Amino acid sequence: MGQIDLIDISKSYDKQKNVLDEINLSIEEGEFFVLVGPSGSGKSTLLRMIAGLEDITSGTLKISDKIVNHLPPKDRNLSMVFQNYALYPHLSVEQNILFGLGAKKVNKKEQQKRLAETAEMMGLSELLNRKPKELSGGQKQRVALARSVVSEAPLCLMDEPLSNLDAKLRAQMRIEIRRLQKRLGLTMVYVTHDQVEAMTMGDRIMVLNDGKIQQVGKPITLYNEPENLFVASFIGSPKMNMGKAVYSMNQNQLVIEDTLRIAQGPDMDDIPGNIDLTVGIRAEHLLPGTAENTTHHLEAVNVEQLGNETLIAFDVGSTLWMAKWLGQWDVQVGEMVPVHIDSGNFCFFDSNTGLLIKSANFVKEQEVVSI
Amino acid sequence: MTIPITRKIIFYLLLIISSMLVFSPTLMAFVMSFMTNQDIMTGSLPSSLTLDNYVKAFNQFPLLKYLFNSLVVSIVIMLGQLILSSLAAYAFVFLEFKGRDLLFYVFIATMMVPFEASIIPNFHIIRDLGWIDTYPGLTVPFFAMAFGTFLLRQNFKQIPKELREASQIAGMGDFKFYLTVVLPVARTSLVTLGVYGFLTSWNMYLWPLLSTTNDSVRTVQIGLKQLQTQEQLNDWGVIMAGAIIVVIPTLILLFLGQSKLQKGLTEGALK
Amino acid sequence: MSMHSTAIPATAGSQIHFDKVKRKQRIKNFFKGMLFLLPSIVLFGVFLFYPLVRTIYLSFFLTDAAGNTTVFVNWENYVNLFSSPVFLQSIKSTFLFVLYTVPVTIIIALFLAVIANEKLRGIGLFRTLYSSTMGISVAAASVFWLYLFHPSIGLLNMLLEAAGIDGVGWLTDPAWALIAVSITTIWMNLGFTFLILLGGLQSIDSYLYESADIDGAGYFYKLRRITIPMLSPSLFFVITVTIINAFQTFGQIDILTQGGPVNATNLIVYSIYREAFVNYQFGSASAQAVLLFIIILIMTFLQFKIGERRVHYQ
Amino acid sequence: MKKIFPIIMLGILLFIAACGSDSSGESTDDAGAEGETEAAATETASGEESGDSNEKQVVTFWHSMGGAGQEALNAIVDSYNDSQEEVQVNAEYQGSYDEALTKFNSVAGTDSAPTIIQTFEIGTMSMINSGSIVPIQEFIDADGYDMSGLEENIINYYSLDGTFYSMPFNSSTPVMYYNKDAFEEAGLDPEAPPETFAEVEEASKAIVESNPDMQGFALQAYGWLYEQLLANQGALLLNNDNGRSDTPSEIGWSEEEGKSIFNWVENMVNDGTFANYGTNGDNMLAGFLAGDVSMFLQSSANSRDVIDNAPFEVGIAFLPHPEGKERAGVVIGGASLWMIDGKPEAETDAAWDFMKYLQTPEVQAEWHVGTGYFAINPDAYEEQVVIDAYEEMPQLQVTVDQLQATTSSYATQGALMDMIPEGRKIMETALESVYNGGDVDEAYNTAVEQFNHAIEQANAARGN
Repeated sequence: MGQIDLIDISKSYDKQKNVLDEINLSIEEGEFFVLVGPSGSGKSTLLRMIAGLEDITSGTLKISDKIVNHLPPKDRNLSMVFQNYALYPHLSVEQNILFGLGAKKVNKKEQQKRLAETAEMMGLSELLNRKPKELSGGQKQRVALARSVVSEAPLCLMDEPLSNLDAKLRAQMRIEIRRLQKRLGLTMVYVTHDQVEAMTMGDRIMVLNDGKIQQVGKPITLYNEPENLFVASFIGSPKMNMGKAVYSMNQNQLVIEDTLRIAQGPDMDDIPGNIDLTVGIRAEHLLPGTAENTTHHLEAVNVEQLGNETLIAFDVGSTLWMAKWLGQWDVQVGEMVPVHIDSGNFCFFDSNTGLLIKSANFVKEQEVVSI
Repeated sequence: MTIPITRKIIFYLLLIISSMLVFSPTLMAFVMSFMTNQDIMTGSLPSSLTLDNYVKAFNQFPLLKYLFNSLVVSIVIMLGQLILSSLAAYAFVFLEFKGRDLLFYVFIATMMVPFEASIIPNFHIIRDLGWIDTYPGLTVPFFAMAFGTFLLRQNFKQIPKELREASQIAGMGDFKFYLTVVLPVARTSLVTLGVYGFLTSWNMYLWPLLSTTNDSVRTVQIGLKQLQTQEQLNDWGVIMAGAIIVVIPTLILLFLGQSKLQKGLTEGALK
Repeated sequence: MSMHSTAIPATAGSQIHFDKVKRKQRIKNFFKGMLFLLPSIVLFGVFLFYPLVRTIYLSFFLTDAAGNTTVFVNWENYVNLFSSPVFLQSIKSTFLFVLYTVPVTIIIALFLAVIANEKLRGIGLFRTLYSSTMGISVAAASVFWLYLFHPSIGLLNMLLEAAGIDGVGWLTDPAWALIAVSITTIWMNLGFTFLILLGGLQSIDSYLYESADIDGAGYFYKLRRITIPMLSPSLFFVITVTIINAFQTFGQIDILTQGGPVNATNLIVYSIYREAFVNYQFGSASAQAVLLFIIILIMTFLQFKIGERRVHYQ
Repeated sequence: MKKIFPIIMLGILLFIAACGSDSSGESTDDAGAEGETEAAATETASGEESGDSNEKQVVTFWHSMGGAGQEALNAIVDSYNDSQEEVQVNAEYQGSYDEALTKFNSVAGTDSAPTIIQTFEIGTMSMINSGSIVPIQEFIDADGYDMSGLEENIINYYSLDGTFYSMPFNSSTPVMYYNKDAFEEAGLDPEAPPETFAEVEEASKAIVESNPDMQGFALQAYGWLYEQLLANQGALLLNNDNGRSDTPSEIGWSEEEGKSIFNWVENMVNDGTFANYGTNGDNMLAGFLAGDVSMFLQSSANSRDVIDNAPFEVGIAFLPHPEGKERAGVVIGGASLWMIDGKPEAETDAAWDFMKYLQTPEVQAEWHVGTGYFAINPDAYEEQVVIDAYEEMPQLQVTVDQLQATTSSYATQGALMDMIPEGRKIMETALESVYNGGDVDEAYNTAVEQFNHAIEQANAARGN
């Protein structure tokens, strides 16, 4: 139970432009699947279509190999957690948790049993008689989760459940949700606009923009091998440094943003020279230059000390590039800083189509560390 | 924020003067209801205060019965309006179906039809239903209420859509959701509409007169009308006593429900 | 209410089938919506639309005293209305009445709301007093004012005379009667209008005023630049409601002036009442009712068209 | 909270269902009622059960008497109910005559219709046309009741083509009230009140001269008074003998007759001796009592009230008439009682018994003295209460004298047509416009035009 298949799913309102365009996707049983994208990308709509809260304009939706396009939400055997928690303000925590069981006419004894278990698991046992307005944000969040857990539905949908919490609490809840999902073996479809959340929580991530799938894959794949410019700039923080690049054939150089000149290395052999290119490099690959390997001097325009890391913004043509260096670096604004840029760390994109031409070599050299 | 003392004084002056102006007609009626006709006619200050006017008003008709009828009629209309308006508002907010918006505008348009303009056809309907001199005749025509539907619709719109969706996922039907979630959550606006509905029905005057022929279900406003004469000299003291009797229950209700009423009306008017 | 649909095996999912299900769903939704609206629709139908249709029908006929149609006269009732100085006068009076009552009611209520919005001790009492007129029925309020306007023993004329001014024929002088009725109406409407405007004021965020205070704005500057614009949704609402009410004024006319003197206060609704109840001209009364309905509809429409543009919704 | 709503819902539904099917169910739960409970309870179980000998026969009597009139009426009805065992009369107020008539027209023929309805004199033609009434003549004939004992001038109004349609009840005529004290002060003879229009004008001037705070004369803008002033000149209101020989097709007065009243008023307005109280009779009365005006015309029904409340000597005089015209007398005003068709015989018989009771000298004497309305039965004037009252207030006699001095003619018999209420309003508007300085010719001509148009409309509505 719990596998979801989306086949050519589209959504349009009033026969106008598609909000979602031919989505094909399979979500495995027991998987933590994250839908991520900027606001308006259609990710919530997709989730709500799975829930049965939105009509499917065309395409087929299967849950556990059954076509469910026509089924009302209650017959899809799923639970859902909403961004604003959707707690009933006039009901106590206990009544809120048992709301769905009451509606499904689960017998009282069973209700109490499940309530006790869930409340225990979520740490809500002390709060059962409170009203939602007497709860803190995190507590509300837990009640919403408890409501989902208590339903024992194998499929759980979450629509930006953490966006109303402060940063610290959010980090904590991420772990809790993740743990819960594993423990209960739930199939989770999780919507967020926060790529950090996506990266840290998802077994797999789908990046959605403008109603179209940008990329589906494991978080690390998306990070290392973004299939297009959108994914490249969307995933990762700070975002990938980008620049327009031009090949100067005769000089065997790559000119980025008219300022950075990089000697052609063996990595660039298979890059076609006759198209507009965009290159991208992760902040952690813009390395500090040592006496031996300094390739460029760049002007620092901003420095952020994070404690264990230092973020330095460099002026590169019309854009700013960020470098993330481990440790505390004493860099003054306006200083020309020596950096080391390895052309092997560049991702190459076709500026016109936005598609990846070649990902960074780095990935191939250093396999993801597995313990 | 602290208010400077001079400004405070100015505001108190303004408040007191305007409250005297606004309240003086009521106050005057109250005083007159204890005055003798002689004093009123000669325009003098009350030389003596008497309860005679009240005694007279109560003796002339079964005023207690009228008050009871008014209470029944107003409560029934109020409940009827609450139920019908909230059902309709629910449909306009939470249900999606073809022609919903058009229907809503039709509802709103009914606010424009003055009741007096269609009072005679309405009377004929009541007659044909055999509802003359009955509580249904006095109440049912007012159950459907565009203003109430409008007010509650504005209010229901504030209820997060997610509540509805959560209950859909939980498998709760519309009617049950309406009963167990929407009504309790929208309590304030229901109270508001209730007070408003009660006040307006209590104050109805032409319809109760027309749709009744005897005292069995008559309301207190008719009593007030009966105190005024057609061909003889008005007994102002008794009339004012009658008016005060009519007004007191609604004033009490208003005083008690004023803050809630204001809150609910604001929500209806603002959003 | 539940729909026991069995899940369809994956292989059988044809598009046509879904359309059918969807259509069924839509029909079901429609009926569900109708079910909720049914009580209202039925009652509106019986007590509002049917009478309205009947009114339109009657407006093309002459009737006997019992209201039965006798002669079909086509548009004659309407033609007669437009050539009747009495009816034209009553349209004029109605518009004048709206013009007198609506702005004044709102200005006074706004003033009361503004002063009652201060955080002062005992303000609750003042709010209650200001809203009190809402609890006073048309019949009672009219009786109060009938006495106040009394030419010989009325309080108003006694006060005027005490001040050495000649008394005014409040309800007998055509120049004054409409104003007198307007005063009564304004007083009656004050409570309701006040409550709504006060509520509107209270829902304005105080940080707006605080930031204006920092900018050094004066009391009246804040009133003009913050209060009024932020209040515009409430104002819009009360304007709409008072206009509609003004067009439908009946009770106070019936008790105070009965349309006189010289038809000065013969507002349309009262004119309809008189035509039907006194003259037994149900046809002509119906024609007036139809015209009134059209006028109110146009006014409201215009108001929404013009007004909505000026309203700042939050 | 969540439990309450379904219960309330259910309650409402049951309530509607219960009330809808059995409309008489409510009267049992009128816990708050006092005194009148049993009347109301028995009332709802109307006519149908008349066969039951233990039950009193219920007669429903619709009236439009508010205030003091209602008090007097209730007293009479109570005394009738106490006087015998068989009949229970329930007197029920129905709003103004207009409202009562509208209501009656709508319920005529249904169970809600009353047994007896009181209707004003100008509703006579509508009632005859309605077809829902039984002429009183039928009961007179069947019962052998002798009508000759009743006041002739009153009877005249309510019979048409020799058929007597309704039983007169509260009848009145207009008289001129004047302030004797003020007359004396102004050097006028309080025992010789002005008789003609010109004399009234002169007296008014004298009053104002002696007391600038007092106006001379007030004429309420009241169509009825205009009709009376016409009749007093011997003029008809409607053609075809005031509608008594054929359906009227236009007004019956001449321009000279009609305009004389307007001119008279205009003179006083110009003199500054006229007090304008508009259409409000109550205000005029109060003005008179407060000493703001010295003379006014009003129904004799007010005489009792006025005399009782006035802090000065009140004089009552005949209605004035223009110079060069004989005083023709007055038309009876007020209202009469109609028997409604389609009721069980026992019920109408009981109603007839009640009507006869109302005409007895004792009751009429009570009524006359209690209200100032006429006694329909002149024998009432011989009753001790009346004699005593006259002794105390000789002015009351004048109203009766005036009626009895009236010469019987079509003019004083009164006009019959169903558009008279509308006509009255037209004349009131015209009068008011003159009070407020409007041009007489214009006001008069507009009024006549509208009046004729109203007649035309009324005829057209009947398909003529």
